Amino acid sequence: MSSIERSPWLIHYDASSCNGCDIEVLACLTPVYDAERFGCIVTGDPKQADIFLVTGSVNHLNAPIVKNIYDQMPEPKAVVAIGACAYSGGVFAECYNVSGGVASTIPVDVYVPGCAAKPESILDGVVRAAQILKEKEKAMRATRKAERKGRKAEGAQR
Amino acid sequence: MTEQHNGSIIPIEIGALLPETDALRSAGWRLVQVLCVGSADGAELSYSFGLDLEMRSLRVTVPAETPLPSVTAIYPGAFLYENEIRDLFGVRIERIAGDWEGKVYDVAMGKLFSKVSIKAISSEDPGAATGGAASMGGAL
Amino acid sequence: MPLLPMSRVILKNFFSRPATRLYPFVVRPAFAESRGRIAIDYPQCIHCGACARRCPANAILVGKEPKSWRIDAFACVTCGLCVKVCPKKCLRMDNERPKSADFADKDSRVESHVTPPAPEAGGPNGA
Amino acid sequence: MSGQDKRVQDAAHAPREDFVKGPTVIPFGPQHPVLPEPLHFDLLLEDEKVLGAIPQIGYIHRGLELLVEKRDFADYVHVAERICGICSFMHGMGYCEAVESLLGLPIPDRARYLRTFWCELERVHSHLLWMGLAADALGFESLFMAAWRTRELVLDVAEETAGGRVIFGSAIVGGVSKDPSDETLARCIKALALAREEVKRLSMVMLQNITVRHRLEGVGVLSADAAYALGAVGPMLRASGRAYDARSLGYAAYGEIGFETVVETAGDCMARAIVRAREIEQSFAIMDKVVAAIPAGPVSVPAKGMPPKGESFARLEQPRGEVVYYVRSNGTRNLERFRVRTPTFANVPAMVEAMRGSSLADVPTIVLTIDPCISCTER
Repeated sequence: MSSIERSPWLIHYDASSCNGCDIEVLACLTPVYDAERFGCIVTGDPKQADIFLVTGSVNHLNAPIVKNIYDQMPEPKAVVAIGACAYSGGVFAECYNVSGGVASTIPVDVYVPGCAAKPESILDGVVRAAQILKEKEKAMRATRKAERKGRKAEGAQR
Repeated sequence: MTEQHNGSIIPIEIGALLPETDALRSAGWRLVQVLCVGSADGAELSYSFGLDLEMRSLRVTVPAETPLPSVTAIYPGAFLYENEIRDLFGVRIERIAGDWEGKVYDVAMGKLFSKVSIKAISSEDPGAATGGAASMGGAL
Repeated sequence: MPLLPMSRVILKNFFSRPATRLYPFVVRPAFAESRGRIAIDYPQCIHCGACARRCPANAILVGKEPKSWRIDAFACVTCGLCVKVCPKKCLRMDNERPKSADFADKDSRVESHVTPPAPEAGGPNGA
Repeated sequence: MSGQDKRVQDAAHAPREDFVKGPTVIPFGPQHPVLPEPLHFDLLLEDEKVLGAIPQIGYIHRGLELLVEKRDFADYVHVAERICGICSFMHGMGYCEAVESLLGLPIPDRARYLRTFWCELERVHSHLLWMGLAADALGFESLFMAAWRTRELVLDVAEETAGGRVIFGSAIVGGVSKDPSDETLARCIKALALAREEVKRLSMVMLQNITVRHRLEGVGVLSADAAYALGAVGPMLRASGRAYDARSLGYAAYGEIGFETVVETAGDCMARAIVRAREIEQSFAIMDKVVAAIPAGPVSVPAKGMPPKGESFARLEQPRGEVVYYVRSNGTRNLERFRVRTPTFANVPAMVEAMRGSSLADVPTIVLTIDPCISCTER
């Protein structure tokens, strides 16, 4: 049973995006695409978020902010990089104030293609991120169980 | 149509900038934009003004390191343009009302748009000019 | 709000279909003009590199030795410039969009065609 | 240390009496729930009253103006249309208009009409987007959903005719790249008629709702003189009673089609909402007229040769107001300078002025009624 897969909470941050992907992320939450069918809710609080949606490329001003949001999110967490800019910098890759894709700052789990990414693609990305969350949670449980077992064995030996 | 879009461009001296701007303001013109084009030995600023659909620009050529008076005393809305130009071109604009002390964009490199530094940037980055797999190398 | 228009809206909402498209289960076909992804008819390609030079996102890589054509579908911004400049008209804009991919799944992000360096070169070798 | 850190430190080290007596500095943003984009203000407050605001931009500055030196002049349009994802077509088209006037290249009639059609389509989708966001900021969730549902009808038309939902990608130097058939256009007009009915209803809901009126009326008042002197553009200026609309320049097909400048006189947030609601209605009418009068023929002419040495301005009316493009060529394939003065850039001083004297709770409303587009502003 994985409640995290059924109800992942999202947080969205616009690193230097052109707005196109941002409004498509918003469009995902409105009736026609309705990401809330998958149990998603957009939250403004990184402490409550499971999936981090990043649009746009990273520059030296917003890289600490992206990193900060990521660090505040509780484990397990997944990062979805939306659009060509978040992947490689897109058409802005050669601009002086763009340092590249999101992967240069935080580990990315899923890429969503497109410029601007279509809402359907974003939904795909979110659904995939929810699956990754479930796998990560499983792995976390397994390690925790192993640790507990180890501790128990240690105690028995003593 | 082109004429209407471009308006007239009037070259003036640095000293004439404030009196000319003041005269336009009294005649009911409003500031449309301030434009800067950098060159190796300074910059060229165009102050565009609009009255209804007409546009008129005053053009000032500023040698490097020459101070330029701010027009914010006449048009308070100009502070954004002037801060931006000072950050990106390194033009010394003095006494801006609403001075951000060079923190508009907070870009890593200074004076980006002056021609000297563009050459420096593009020579640092030879991959960009040849095109091809610049992004592929980064992302793959 | 007056009662009559309101009840009309309520009735309409009762009897009309929901606006939500049940996306992953029901997929709406793409519009014919929709810009989805760049596709290549690889045997036609002469490896001139015009597409790679003009690509604003530097998403295309054309290799001379061995002859190859690669596109990073995720860096591509589907502007269609490569389709326009291709001298052999072997590139086209498909209306199907590429699927989302995991970070580790490099192969699904890059579509690559390599001509094997055999004497009877020419066969497509999609990856 | 950034300017903001310094101010905070100064405040912390200030003598206690000054700290209590002086205005309080409250940071607004860069991440604020009402805005999808980062925008930062330092609000100077006395109790709940805003004495002033210091805007701080730069979080999403990319520096794309400089990219014009690395790209072919005809290819740069694909960068120009990514200045902003909401008014992408108009950015691409504005760049094209500037380059075309530099080249002295007249574009075919059908292309001019199609450009007008897509411009108005973009205006409708942008204003609907604004209506949704404004409703969301006011806590009117159902209107947000309804506005965005209607917006999808408009985006479908965009995708069917231009090929993209938000980045249309159909403007090229010398015309347009897509040529929707007359049947497609007729079908789109039918779909748009549906959206028009819906928008009419939504505008009525928004503008007559007592809560919305309560939140918007008399808030963020900007006098006509202040708006004009501070260089406000678009709905911000027109809501204050100045009839200025760059569409009167007659670019694209506006000269033949004609339109009416929407003006309101109150200058408050409500007036800005009314201006936008009336503009949507008018945009639908313009699209109807365009499709009825669209001439047959080619949609583009090839842009041959180099742009001659020279410079050129182009002015358009975007959903957010007038935008000014400037291109300068040195006679090579790469332009020397491209500059865009975007509407939000011009509206920031006026927005700061409108905030002065309002209460803290009204700040998000005022920010939203100028319909800020930060990626435009910072480029």
